Amino acid sequence: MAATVVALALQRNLFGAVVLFSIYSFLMATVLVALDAVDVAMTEAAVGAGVSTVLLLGALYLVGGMEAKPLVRPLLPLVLSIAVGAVLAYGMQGLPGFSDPQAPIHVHVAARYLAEAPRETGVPNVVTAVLASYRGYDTLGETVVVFTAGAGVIALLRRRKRK
Amino acid sequence: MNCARAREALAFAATLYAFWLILSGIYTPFLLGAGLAAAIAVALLARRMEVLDREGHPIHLAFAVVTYWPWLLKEILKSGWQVTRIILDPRLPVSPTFVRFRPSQKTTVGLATHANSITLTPGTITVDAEHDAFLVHALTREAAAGVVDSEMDRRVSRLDGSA
Amino acid sequence: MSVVGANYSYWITIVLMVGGMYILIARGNLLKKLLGLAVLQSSVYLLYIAPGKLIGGTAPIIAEGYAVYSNPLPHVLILTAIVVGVATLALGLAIVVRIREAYGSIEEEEILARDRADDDEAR
Amino acid sequence: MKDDLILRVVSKLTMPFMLLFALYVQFHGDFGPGGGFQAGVIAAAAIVFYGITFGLAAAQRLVPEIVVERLLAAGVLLYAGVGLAGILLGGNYLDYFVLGADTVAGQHRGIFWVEAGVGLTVAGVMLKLFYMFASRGRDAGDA
Amino acid sequence: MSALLDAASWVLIVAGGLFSVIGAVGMLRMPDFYTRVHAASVTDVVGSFAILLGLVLQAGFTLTAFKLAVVALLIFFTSPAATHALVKAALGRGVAPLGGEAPSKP
Amino acid sequence: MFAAAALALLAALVLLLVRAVLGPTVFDRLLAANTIGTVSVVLLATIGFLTGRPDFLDLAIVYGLLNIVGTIAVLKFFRHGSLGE
Amino acid sequence: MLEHLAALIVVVPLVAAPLIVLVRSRRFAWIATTAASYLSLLFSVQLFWRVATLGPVSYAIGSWAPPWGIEYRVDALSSFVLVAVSLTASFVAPYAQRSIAREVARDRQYLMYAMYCLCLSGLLGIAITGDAFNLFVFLEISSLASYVLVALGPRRQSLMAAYQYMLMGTVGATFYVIGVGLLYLMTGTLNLADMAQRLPGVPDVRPVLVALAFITVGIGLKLALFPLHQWLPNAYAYAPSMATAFLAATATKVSVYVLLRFYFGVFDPARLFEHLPTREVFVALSLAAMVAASLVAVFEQDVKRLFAYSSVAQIGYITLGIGVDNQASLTGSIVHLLNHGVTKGAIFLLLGGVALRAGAAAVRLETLAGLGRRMPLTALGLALAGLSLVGVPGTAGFITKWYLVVGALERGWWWVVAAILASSLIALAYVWRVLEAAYLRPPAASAARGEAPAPMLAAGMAMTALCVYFGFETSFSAGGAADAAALLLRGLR
Amino acid sequence: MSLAACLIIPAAGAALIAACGRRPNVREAISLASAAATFALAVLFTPEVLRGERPRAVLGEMLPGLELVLELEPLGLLFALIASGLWFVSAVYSIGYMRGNREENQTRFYACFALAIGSALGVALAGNLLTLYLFYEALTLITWPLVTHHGDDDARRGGRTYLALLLGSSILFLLPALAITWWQAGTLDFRPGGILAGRVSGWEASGLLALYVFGIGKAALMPIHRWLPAAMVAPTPVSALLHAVAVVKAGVFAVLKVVIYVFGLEFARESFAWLPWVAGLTIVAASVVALRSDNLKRRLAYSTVSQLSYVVLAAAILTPLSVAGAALHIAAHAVGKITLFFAAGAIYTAAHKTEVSELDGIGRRMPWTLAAFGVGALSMIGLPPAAGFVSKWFIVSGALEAGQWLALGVITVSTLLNAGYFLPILYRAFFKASQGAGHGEAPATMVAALVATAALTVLMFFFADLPLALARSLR
Ligand code: NA
Ligand code: NA
Repeated sequence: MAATVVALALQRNLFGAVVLFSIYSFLMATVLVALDAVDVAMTEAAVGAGVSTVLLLGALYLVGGMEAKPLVRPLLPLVLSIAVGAVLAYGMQGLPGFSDPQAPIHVHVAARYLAEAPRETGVPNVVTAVLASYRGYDTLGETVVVFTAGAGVIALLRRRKRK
Repeated sequence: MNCARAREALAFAATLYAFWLILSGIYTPFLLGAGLAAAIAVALLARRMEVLDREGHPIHLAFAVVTYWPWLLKEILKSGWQVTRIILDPRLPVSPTFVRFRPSQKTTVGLATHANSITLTPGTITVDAEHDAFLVHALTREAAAGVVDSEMDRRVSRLDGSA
Repeated sequence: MSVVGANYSYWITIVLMVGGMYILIARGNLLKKLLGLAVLQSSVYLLYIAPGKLIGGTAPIIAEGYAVYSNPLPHVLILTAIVVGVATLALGLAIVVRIREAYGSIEEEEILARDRADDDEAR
Repeated sequence: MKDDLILRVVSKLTMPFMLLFALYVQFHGDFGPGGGFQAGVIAAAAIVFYGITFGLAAAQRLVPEIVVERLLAAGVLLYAGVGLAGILLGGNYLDYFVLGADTVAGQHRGIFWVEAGVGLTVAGVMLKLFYMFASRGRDAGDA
Repeated sequence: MSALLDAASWVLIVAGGLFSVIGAVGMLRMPDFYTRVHAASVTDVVGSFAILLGLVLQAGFTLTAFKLAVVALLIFFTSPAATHALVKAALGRGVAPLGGEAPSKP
Repeated sequence: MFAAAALALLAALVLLLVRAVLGPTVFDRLLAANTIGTVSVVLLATIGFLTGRPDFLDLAIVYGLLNIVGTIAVLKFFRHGSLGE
Repeated sequence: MLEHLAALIVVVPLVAAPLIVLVRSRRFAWIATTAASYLSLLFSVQLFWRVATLGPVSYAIGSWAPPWGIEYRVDALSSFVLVAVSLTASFVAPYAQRSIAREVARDRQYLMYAMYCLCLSGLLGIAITGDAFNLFVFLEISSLASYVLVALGPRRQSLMAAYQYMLMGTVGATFYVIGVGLLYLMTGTLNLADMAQRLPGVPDVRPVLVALAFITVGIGLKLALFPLHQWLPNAYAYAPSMATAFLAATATKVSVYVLLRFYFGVFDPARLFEHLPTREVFVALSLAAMVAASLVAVFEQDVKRLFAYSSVAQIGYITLGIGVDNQASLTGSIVHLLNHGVTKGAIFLLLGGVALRAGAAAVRLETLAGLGRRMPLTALGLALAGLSLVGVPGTAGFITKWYLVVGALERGWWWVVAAILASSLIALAYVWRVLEAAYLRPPAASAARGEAPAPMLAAGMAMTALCVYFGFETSFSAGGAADAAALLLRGLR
Repeated sequence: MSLAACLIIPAAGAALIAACGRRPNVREAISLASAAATFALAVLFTPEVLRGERPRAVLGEMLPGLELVLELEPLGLLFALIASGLWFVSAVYSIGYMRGNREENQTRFYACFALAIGSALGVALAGNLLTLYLFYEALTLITWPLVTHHGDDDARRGGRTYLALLLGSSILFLLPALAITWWQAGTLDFRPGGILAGRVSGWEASGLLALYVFGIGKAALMPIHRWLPAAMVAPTPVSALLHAVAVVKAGVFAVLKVVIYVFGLEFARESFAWLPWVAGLTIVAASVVALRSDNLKRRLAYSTVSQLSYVVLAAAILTPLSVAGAALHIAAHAVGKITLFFAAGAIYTAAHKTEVSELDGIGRRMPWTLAAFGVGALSMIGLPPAAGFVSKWFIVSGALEAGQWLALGVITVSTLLNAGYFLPILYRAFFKASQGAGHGEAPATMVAALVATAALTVLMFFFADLPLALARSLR
């Protein structure tokens, strides 16, 4: 996955970049499955390999295919990015160990979801239960985000009617 | 709506419903009903987009394929083994070739089946499929020779009634 | 495989974030920047989801025969994050398309140069 | 690509099943992976597939733009409406407990309808995005 | 489940895995795009069919088996279409094949 | 046995990824992408078996469907330079 | 119904947007937008009053008790921000009709209203939610809508401005999510109050520190904290008039609110300000913004950009109050959320009228020549609001400055006082260039006479009146801000 | 509430003037009427204040614990009487000047003038520092359109300096002074005996006073005096307003208020040793500049700079006598300087002369004007029978009482310098052969106004009781 990203960075043919991006999404989805996040994987596959690819292609058609030569001074961005990464790395040192069942995220809110959701909502897929009910408001917001993007794109790309 | 088309739509809806039942695995009244509604809705939509012709819905072939597919599987395995040997051969003995020939099928479904079958068998790919000519790319000259006036051509023709 | 994969998930998160940011900052092509942005956004996925995995656990769909489930909450959150990501991408692409129509280019340098020229003219 | 026989056949064959699969995902979100969002994307993908093989105009005849635009608004309204129904029936916003005879039935009903709202909006938006990008000519420059 | 079926599914799954890897190796080894497509079919078709068939045998006469069949059918229909479209497009865009040009229409 | 198959598929995935990164033509990448899609589908089916959860098969179907749509979209784009028409 | 106000205040504009898209009529769009804005104002004033008399309001969405469900939490601070946002909205909405009709293509106008409603809803949602992730969702709603609002501007630079805004904004939001993720991993909860309760018990403080850094930078990008402000001048300068007015008055302010909420409501403020260099960093960045951005404004020819740079400087005042961190300075910060909101709102609303009359997409200093004669009321409004930027007594800006100076004095930071005053002088310089152009330059022969259309002028002048009103009558503004500041210092935790 | 009427009448007058812009006669009638009404109101309050009462009106609470409040005390009343009285006179004068010179934007002029008077009255009546600051700034802003009245490049430059120095100094120094006072004393009210006593050390008080006296730029202490000559681009009635009626008076008035009511005389005496030096330096330096200026208005302007510092100096001497003298000097300088400016304006209107060197023999053509000029000059120098003599007398007495030899020296030197730059003008006007020809006196309203102020200057010499009574009841 990381390799894909590096290739993506180096790829100057935008079309190639789109393909790599699609591959990246597939890989990400597969990793997500390995982490038991099936709903997320399904979404990432649908979005990354499906929607994004089609969108990128549509845009690519409208903007043309090749990237100009990269900036002359790529060092500063690299240093900046790595610095941010280093900060994150520092913070991650203190996170609970992998798959530690006593980690806070496993013992607090989520534990109750797993224990009670099927009884309280009658939905065995706890992700759905949390998504649509416990945190249904987030999902409303998410729907609105999609709506906003849709309406926004209409506003930006609608052709003016011929008079 | 003419009678034949109605029957066809009904049959198609039934196919779709069977598909639903296979996927679902949960047979509560609500979901059974929902599945029925979904199947009918999709069938109606399909009619609307004129998918429901013999081209898009080759249900009449259902029984014929039962004999064809096992044969095709065997062919796939056979040529798969050949390509495998080429890949593993240190000398990589490939002799890529294009070949153009005239298929014997009359219907589009027959042509598509033939073309897809060629592509499915490793070592050959249908590059262009038209009524009067197939263009096939083969990994080796032997494979190229194998697709012209082949057993496959005869079998597919029998399948779609062209022969 | 999940053990191997997930123990390094933090590092993957970091690499994705750094890579995404780098593409975002260093590249002048507006479309490429959006790809960088998308990669940056997706770095968050593993940050949330990997720690939710329990070895020996399974997807959080309650069923007979399973006792240990991975944490569903990060899944819910990241679902939202993915959706936000694609919404941003769509909008960004629409803007890029319009930029290309207005400027005839999607290279940042060229566009800014054109804007500067406009400003000078107005002065 | 209308001229490509293979694609045409495969597309016609696949599309109805894709749509049905989308509905399956929509209705089975409670039990397995999937739900409104994924279903919406898959449904849109089916139409997109159709549009790609048979041309944008064909897709727009099948699902007209105006319908799509209404669809994406209707989904949000459905979702938000379920929330308001909660208030009207004496609960809080997005309270599903009050929607049914007992709390579990209410939850079920609530989840079903909000997922439907999500599905509608997502399918509408995704399709609309495809239409917008695909229909805009290169260098249209009409803004 | 009979031992025979079990053994058959074993063979299929392992063989499928091997075919998949070999196809991928072919993807790396083959000299040009068109020949690589053939290698990819080994992974795409032979490898995946074998594995899915093996899985079906493992599943027995269950819903899971049917779903696996659906997956297999999906690949069966879509994979050749995709491959075909790929090669056609490559040829259309003038990616030169080894071993000479495509013969023009008769 | 499933694990062995899964590992083999992973190995194939890595090799295909190399091809995707190397290119050299866009079509090579696309071919790799498409094959990666198929391998992922099978991998998902296998993982589903590995963990005993057939829910994964739905996921595999989604992969399969979107794989073809994505690939055809790309090709359509490449043939005609646009997604419409 | 009263107990549902907390939910309805966000839901009403949220529902207005899809309705507008469904109906597809410009007229309906405007009516729905105005109605939604006024309803939000009504609800927010009700909420403010309720909180002031009865104490904080907690609302469990879906009747799922926090932390399992999403909680809406209204306290002195959030209700103040709600009023500030919806107040601006209720001025911008009536203004929008003529302004949008002029600047946006006919068949897109209804979408512009929809975007505005979404943006409003998002901002209100941010201010009211008690859940870290829900906050992100509403942050994105408002952000996406505002990118579109900017991109729909009348010039081609609008597109590039929107693009850059989007890039920076999304990076900011992503950083925020990373920060929240780390906090979530350490506490297992997303509810802000619950998070605050659990944070002191975390075994390792490193992830929390990094979360702090990421949230600060992320939200800093959104609120245009110097030097993360690069997106702002272009976004404000090239957006349609009503969007500029609305965004300038609300968007960055709500982001400041988020910062306050996290600093005082989640992290341990004692630790944050005593053990970490928070104060120093904030004071330094704020002072830099106040001086540097103001200086840029002095030399700017494009009036909208001039005032956009002024916004960066004025945001410096707000963050300065956070850095000084005492009752007076925080009161100054919070009251400036409102005061700067009405001031900049008034300015950009009036400038919209000028642009409309000038028939030009850009308002340059030359465009203002002779404004005192051509559009005397507009010129007067610009003058008054400009003086509020300088902080002349009798205007809202003075109130802010007063609290900030007193706050700095209490810390004994004389140099901060000096910097505040120096920055006011620079503000005087750029405001004065505007006044000079308006009053002392003869109008161009071709320049049209006459005020902007009545609804637009009325909105602009009403907001100007607010600038003056809040300069004299401060029991709501400074009083509310002081309550909120006291709440912060007592600990939102 | 009637105190607020002192502010409302000018504001309402301004509004009416703006509304009647099309009809000049009505407009100017309103102007005169509001001036008369305001003056009458101020007069009505006089007995009350002399009785020791302090009328008070709270306008609202601007900041928690900080009200907008009006309170009338003797010093303020004195200022209010001067401002409203001279408003009337200058309104009369303006009619002639504005019409005579065919000025543009007359409506704006009259309206802003009224508002400026309103602001000045606000300063006069301010019950605490915040209110004073508010009206002080309002005065700056509302006079800016007057200063830049001509709208040309010169006006723009002058206006720039005007605004920069006045607003700048008030923001940079006065505002922090207020904030510090609030922070240390917890109040900004004017209280007899001061509010800072015992709350700040001598050093701090010294610094704070510096912030105040330099922050109150209208007091034109060097080096914050440059706005005053810069504002000479304005029409003469505006110069009168600045120099005599409202603006500089508001400055020195504010300094007096701060010294008396914020620091308190007792406390101030212990702390301020440097103020007399600065004031003295300003007096002498400004006089020297005036001496070297050929432009008449510029000479008068620098004279103002120097005269204002008399007041500051008097305040700095810090004896009851000198403070009374300071208050008196505000009044005396007001009537004297307005006479001088009126005369200068009359000369400009009638003869279009602006330079001292052009005035040879003009006294014979414009006898009334130059006679009045002479009275004003006497008052500036401090000679009887002009009001300036009385105020100087009190200041000198105070200085003697306090043993302020420095102050005595400064006053002596400056008196000589004053004589040095005023007497030659009179000499030229009356004893040199005339150059130009073909003009007589300026329009009648102008002459009437300047004769009236000259008379007032003389009257105040003979009847100094009222101002004195007010000055004495200060405490
Ligand atoms: Na093949
Ligand atoms: Na689901």
